Amino acid sequence: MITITHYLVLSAILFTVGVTGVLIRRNAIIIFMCIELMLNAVNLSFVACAHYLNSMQGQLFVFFTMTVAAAEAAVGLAIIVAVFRNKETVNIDDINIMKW
Amino acid sequence: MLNLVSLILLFPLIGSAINGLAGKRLRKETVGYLACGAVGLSFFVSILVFCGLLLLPPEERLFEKRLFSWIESGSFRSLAALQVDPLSTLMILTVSGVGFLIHIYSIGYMHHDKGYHRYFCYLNLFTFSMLLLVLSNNFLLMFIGWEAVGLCSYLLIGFWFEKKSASDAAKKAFVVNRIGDFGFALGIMLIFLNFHSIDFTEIFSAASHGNFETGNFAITMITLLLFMGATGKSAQIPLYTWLPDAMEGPTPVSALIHAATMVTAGVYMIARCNVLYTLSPFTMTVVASIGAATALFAASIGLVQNDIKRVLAYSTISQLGYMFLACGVGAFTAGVFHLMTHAFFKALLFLGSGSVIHALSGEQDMRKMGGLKSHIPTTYKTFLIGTIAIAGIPPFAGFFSKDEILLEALIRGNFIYWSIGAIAALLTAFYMFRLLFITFHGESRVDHHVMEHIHESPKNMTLPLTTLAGLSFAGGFVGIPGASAINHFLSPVFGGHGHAEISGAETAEHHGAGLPYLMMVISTAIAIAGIFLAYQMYVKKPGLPKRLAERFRFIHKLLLNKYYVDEIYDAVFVNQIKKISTQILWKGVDVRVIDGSVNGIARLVGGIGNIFRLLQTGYIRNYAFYIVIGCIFIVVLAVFGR
Amino acid sequence: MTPASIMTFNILSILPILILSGFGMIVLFVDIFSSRRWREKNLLAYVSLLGVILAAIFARSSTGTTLFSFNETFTIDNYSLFFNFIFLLSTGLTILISHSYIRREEINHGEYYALILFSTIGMMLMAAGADLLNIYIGLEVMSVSIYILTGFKRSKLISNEASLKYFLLGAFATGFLLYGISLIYGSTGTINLKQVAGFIASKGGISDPVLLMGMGLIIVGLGFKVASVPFHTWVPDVYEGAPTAITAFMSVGPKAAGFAAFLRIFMTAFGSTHGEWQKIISILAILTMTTGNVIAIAQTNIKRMLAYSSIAHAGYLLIALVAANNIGVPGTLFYLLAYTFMNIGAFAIVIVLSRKGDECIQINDYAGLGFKHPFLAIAMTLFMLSMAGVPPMAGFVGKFYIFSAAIKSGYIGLAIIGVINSVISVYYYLRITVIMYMKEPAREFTPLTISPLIVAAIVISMVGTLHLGIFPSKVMEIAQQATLILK
Amino acid sequence: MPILSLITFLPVIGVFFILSMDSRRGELIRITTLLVSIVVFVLSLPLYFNFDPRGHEMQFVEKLPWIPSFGIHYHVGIDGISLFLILLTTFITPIAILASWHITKHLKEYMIAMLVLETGMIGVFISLDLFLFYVFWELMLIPMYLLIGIWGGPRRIYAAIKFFIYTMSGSVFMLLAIIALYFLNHRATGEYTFNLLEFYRLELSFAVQFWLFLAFAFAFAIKVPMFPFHTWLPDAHVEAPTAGSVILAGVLLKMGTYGFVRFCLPLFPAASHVFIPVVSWMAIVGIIYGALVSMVQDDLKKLVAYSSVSHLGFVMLGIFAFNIQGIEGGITQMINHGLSTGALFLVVGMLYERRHTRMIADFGGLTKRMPVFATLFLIVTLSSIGLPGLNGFVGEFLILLGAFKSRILYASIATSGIILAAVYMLWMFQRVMFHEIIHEENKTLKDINKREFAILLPLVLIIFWIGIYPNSFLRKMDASVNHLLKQAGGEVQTASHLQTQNVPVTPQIDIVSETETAW
Amino acid sequence: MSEYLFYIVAVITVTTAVYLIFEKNPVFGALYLIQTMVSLAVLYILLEAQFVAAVQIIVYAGAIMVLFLFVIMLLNLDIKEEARNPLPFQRIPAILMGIALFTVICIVIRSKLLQGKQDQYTTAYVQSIGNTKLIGNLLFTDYLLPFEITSILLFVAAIGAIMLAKRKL
Repeated sequence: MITITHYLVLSAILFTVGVTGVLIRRNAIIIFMCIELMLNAVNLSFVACAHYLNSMQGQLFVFFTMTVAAAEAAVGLAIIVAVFRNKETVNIDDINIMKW
Repeated sequence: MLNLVSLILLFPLIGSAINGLAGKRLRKETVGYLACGAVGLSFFVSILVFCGLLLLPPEERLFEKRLFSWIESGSFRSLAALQVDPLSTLMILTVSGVGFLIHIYSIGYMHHDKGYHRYFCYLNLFTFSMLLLVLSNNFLLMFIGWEAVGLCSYLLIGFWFEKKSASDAAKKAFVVNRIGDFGFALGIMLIFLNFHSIDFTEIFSAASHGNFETGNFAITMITLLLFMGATGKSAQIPLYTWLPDAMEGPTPVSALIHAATMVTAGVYMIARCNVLYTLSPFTMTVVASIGAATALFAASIGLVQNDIKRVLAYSTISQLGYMFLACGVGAFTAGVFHLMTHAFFKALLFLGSGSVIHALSGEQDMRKMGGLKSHIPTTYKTFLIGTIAIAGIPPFAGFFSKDEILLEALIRGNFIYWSIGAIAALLTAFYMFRLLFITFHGESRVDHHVMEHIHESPKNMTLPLTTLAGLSFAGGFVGIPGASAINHFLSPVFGGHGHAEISGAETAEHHGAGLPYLMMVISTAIAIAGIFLAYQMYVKKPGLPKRLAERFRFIHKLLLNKYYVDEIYDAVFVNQIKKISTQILWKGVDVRVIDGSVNGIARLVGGIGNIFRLLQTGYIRNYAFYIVIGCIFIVVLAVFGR
Repeated sequence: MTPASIMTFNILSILPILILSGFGMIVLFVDIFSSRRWREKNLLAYVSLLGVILAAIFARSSTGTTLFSFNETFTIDNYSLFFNFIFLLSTGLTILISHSYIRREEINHGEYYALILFSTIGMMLMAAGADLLNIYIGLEVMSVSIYILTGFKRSKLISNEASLKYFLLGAFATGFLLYGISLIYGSTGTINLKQVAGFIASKGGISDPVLLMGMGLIIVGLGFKVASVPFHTWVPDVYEGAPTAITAFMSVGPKAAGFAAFLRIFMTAFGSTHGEWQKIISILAILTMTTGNVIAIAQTNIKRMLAYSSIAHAGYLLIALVAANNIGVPGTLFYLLAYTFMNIGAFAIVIVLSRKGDECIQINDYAGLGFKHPFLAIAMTLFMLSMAGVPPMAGFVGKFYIFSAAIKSGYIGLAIIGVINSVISVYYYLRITVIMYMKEPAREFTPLTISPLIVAAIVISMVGTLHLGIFPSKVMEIAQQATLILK
Repeated sequence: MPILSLITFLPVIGVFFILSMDSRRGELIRITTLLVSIVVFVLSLPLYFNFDPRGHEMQFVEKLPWIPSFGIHYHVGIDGISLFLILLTTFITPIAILASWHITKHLKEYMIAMLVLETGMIGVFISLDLFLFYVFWELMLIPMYLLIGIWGGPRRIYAAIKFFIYTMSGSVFMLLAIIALYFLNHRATGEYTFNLLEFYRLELSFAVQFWLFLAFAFAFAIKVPMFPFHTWLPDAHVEAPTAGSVILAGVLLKMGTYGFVRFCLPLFPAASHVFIPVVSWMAIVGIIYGALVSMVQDDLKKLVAYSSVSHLGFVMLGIFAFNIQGIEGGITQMINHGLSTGALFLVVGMLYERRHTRMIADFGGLTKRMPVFATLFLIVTLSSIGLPGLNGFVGEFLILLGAFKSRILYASIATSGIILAAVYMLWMFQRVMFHEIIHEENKTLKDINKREFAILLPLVLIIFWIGIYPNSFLRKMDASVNHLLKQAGGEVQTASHLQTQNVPVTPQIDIVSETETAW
Repeated sequence: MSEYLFYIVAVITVTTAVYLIFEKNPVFGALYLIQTMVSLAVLYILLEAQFVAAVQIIVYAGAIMVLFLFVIMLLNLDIKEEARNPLPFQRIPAILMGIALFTVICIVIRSKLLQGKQDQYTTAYVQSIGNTKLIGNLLFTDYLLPFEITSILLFVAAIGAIMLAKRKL
């Protein structure tokens, strides 16, 4: 029997992998993809909870999350493009004029 | 007539105020006459008051004049009120009288000085302060006068402020006096704590009505503290050092300080508090011992000094020691009596020396004098009278008072007091005549330039001299043993104690009636011995002192340098305190420790800020890392932190 | 709730949002169709200001009522109205200070104003949302607009960088927030705040670790928005890189919105389990205040300094959240309002004094300003002292309320750390005045061209700062009324 | 007539006048400012004459709601204690303004700062609402800070910041304590108020008193300044312009001592009693330490500044004697210190204007060139020394008497301060005014002019007045001081039982009951 | 049956996710992510969320990831990350952090879940009406406001993309 815990653990694994990816990667686009991975993990958790709670709100939330993710993707990629235009790189380690 | 008493204070005050505020615009003569007139009027009123007091029966000779309430706070009350009784009357007569003469003398002496009006302003203020001191009816008001004379001495000693030595001396006088005042102030507070009042009459009546047993600790502390004040003002060991330095002021000022005002304040105060002092035998012993020690100590220094005024200064200290000795053995009348006679002849001597200095265009070193006898005869004659008086040759004033003190010291005290007193008397006679001989006799060692200008002083200077000479001669007769007018007069103040005759009569039974007369002879002999010795050394064999000095070089040097007391004080107190203040307190505690730690904290915060800002690396990955750490921290705390 | 449940809908409740979105579009249209000359004459600014004012008027008209719309997912009550007012105020002031700035920086596009208006909509949704979904969507609308605005000077690398940093970290933190929401949902079966509260009440407190973890993750997500340590790291960089007017906007609007959501969630949903989160928040508060203040001392760039100062202020506000009593919660509202005035005022002056390309934003550039431009200097002094908490300025009263709240609830240690921090903060706020008044100018001031709009913004800020400082009573009463709803 | 509000806010009205003036018309600005301050002074005189010395109640009370939701009122009034401090303020301010005649740099701003400062200072002394008090307390910080920082000497910035941060760090703790009192009062009476008079009625547990006393005392001790917190003072004084120093010494320092009298003693009597030894020893150390350090200074202003530390030590000693003599002496000494130290700073300022140096070594022999100045300087010096017959003595003596009554040891040690006072003051006077003139520059010095004379003369007259007839001051404060003593637990002896109580090592404060936490 | 499916899909999901974070080439990274998303869609179907699963494929895997790929291509980024790493110390701690976070989450979700109110949308009920219809119902009643607001969000995103990425304005 697959319980909610299974799904949640899977979601946790995905979330953690996403977080770790953000921490160790240097390519802005990949980092962004890792963030998308985190969002997906959250979505899984929502849907799973909704299923086991016999509730609809979770699925709705996922719908909105996806919409937001789409909007964010557009803006985020635009930002990355803008950075690339000026700096010719998407390596975030090269993007630190401002510090301290 | 007694109601006029406030005028005594008012005149000098007004004189001082006018001279101080407007003196610059007044003519010199006006300034002088104004000042003299003020003190003269004051003297005149004093006489009236004196007469008024005499008209009253002896028991009722106590009059209070309340002016206004000065400081009131809770149960504490200090009136501005004047008290007229025999003791204060005697004092105001002496002060205003001698002061008046000194004022007159000053007109001539200070004629050429630029600060003429300033001088007279101070002089009047000085007289005022001293009169206030003796007329006040409570301790706090007395303290005003007490400090005010200190201030005036400061102003006058430092009159020639451009001389560093003068201003140093002035400061020293004030500061040393302040040390005494410290004791005095504490004494007043202790009095208030024990008597709940600071009025003389209330305190003394409480004390004399047996509320305090003899030897009471509080009373002992009070009297000791008050005595501390007295040692400052009256230049006793260990606070005498300011007095010799005070010679930096104009000579009439020295006369004023030494004779009529200031230094006598201590004696007056102890006499005033005789009721308290008699309640504390321990203090009495202290007073007598210090008095005796000072008398001897100062006299020994006086032996070798070369500055004419300095010799006189040490002689003053020594004589004051006598007065304290008298008070210390309980012979207050004798002390006050000596105070009065001393005022006469010391004023005379100082004014005389002033006259000499005036004649020699400011020279004070005796080694550059000599043979002045013929050049300034009036000065010489009067000076001679003064010297004889202080040496204690009958029937001059000094004899009676000093003799009485020695007698009392023996009767009421012990042989040691007497012998110290006697030795001091011997030394006094010696050094005074040494002074006289070196200055007026022998060969002239005066500079040529100076010699040309030698002249006898003007009339207004010699007149006070002669008057004082007269007083020095005759002043002692008020206290002839056996028929002492002064004893009678002062008896209401000193009551059962301090009255020479009663106690004298008692002791006479023990020692036989002839004792007083025997003592007179002995003291005369001592004086004459001193004079003889001086004559031998300074007139007959002028080389002898030098040889002696070489022979006893150590002692001579010690005496010449005044036992190095000033140097010791400097080394032990003054320099150390300055050093500690600068190095440890200011640069150490203040700058290093406190400011250092405060600035250190500020720097620390700034430093932490500078270190922590480095965490802000600019790398997104770092930032994300912080977020994850924070997240784990929060989650752990939220879930497991309960 | 049946699927066919009748929708409760009140047009009045979303009128301000409608107006703002409408004006957002209008601005874009005007931008397209107006001539260059009109644009030069502030037309866009006026249009958007009109929108803000209209929105404010309609928001004002619904005070005192409590409207639940969309089946209680959205509430217009005094609380959200108060915040709406703060948002509209900050938006209005931002528009006033923006005009001359964006013209100078050559980014004078209609989109700029439209985005500001849209982000205001997001904030309003955050303050009014009665369930986590609304709050989340509001947060995203606000954030996405501001990500764009931050990078608006797209030819400037510094602006790109700020935008990228803000975006990546913001999305990252939102991930945590979402995860938190999902856990709360999983644990309680609802995303409605009232129902969460009901769930907790029915269990007699939180014992469920999942719920606690959800709560913790929400603290992370919102902590990021309000710039609480250790989620603050984006603040200095983004503030520095963003267009100054947007920095001003960012430092007040989203922060206020963050706190609005924070308060709404923690008072309504977790209000009864105060003990579970006060320890966390108080640690965050201490860290936030101290880090902000201490690092601010070491700054030389005024925008960066104000960024750290803004972190520190978030720390003070968190104290009030910890105290969570009838002084602290309205105190937070009051403080945010005061902070809006003083912070936008300060940034307005930074804008006035800076040159094209954000030059002259080093603190030392202000040397000698005091007597060269007395009005600006006095205004700046006023704002700085207000932020330092010196009476009779608004900042003082705000701090007073916050410390009162802390003491009232017994958090004396927190209050003490708070005041020590405010002493530390005095140092760097004073430094501005020191440099303005007591240092000789390093170079000649080139004459400034000051547009009347920005002067109006400064004057409004000054009046607001002083008025709230001297007569705080009225506003505080309103704030107290407003927060009653959270109980 | 709301006379207190009038004198408090008249300077602010003056500020608006000045704001409207052209900053180039210096003379007009100066005269306007002076006139405003003189009017304020004249208006403050009725306070003295109409003050009823029989009652201890607050007089001239005005009370208006200000922040009603918090129970904060605009509540002002005076008693015999604050009366004189207000008069001192209104008296010193015109003098300080007159002493700033030479200011040309940013004159307008300077005068505005002076007037705002006056409002702040008066406000502190009249406030009966603790919130209001705190507002004024901080308000006067700003203009003073600007005065030091803008018109000060070379290290002015350091000094100004130090001044501000020192004071601020003390006062924030006071703010917390005020808030705590507010809630304690609410718990006791159910009423939300910041009314000081209400707080007086509170009966606080010892532990609470202990901590609140500490918080208040910390703020005030910095302001006084008492010994280890004093180091801001020399810097502030040295760098401040003359008028700044005058006001700083004349009024601002009094706020610390006033605070002790007005707040610490009556609000926390038990704690105050327990702290007697601590405060007294701090005061005594301050007296001796200030004097010793003052002695070795070579900068005139620094010397006077350290002497303030010493003098204020006396005031604190008197206040903590807990008897009428001590406290009346303390209050008198506050005024005295304001007058004489203020005057000393004026004097130093006059020298500085002439020579542009304050180093003692640069002077010497000035009496010859400036006799009138010398006389006034001497009087002021003597007043500072505490010569009987001048004002300083009355205060010092009463303080010492009071201290002596309660603790003989303290008074005895403290009394030695009067010796040191004579040493450092006279030595300074000697080095500046006496000796021969060795510096060429000093040979051409001019004696003081009419304006300077007009500055010093009123001070000197009052110095004499207080010295000779102090009762005109003491009588007015009797009732208030007696009442204060009653509140503060009377003479120190009555407190002996407090010390035998078991004082917890770190008393716990309990302001909040658990039920209060949730809302 | 669904159990095995779950495990298979779960393994695929995790594997592709881990590949994503260690893949040097962003193009392959994107492809891995798409695979993850598709796997998730399978799980959604297992969870009877057909609508979400569809949207997951269409929007996420279809639209968003294509956008990613498009940008990667546009910027010509299919190159390896540079070897230079200015923060070499962060790698290990980051992975440790990830493990720690995972541990914490796992500990937490081992506790009793689903204590909340069971709603009415049981499988039977949902199937009787239809998943999509129910969602639509809710979207246009309770969640109308957020739904409308998302339109603003998307509008904003459009403006943003143009503002930031357009070569010339």
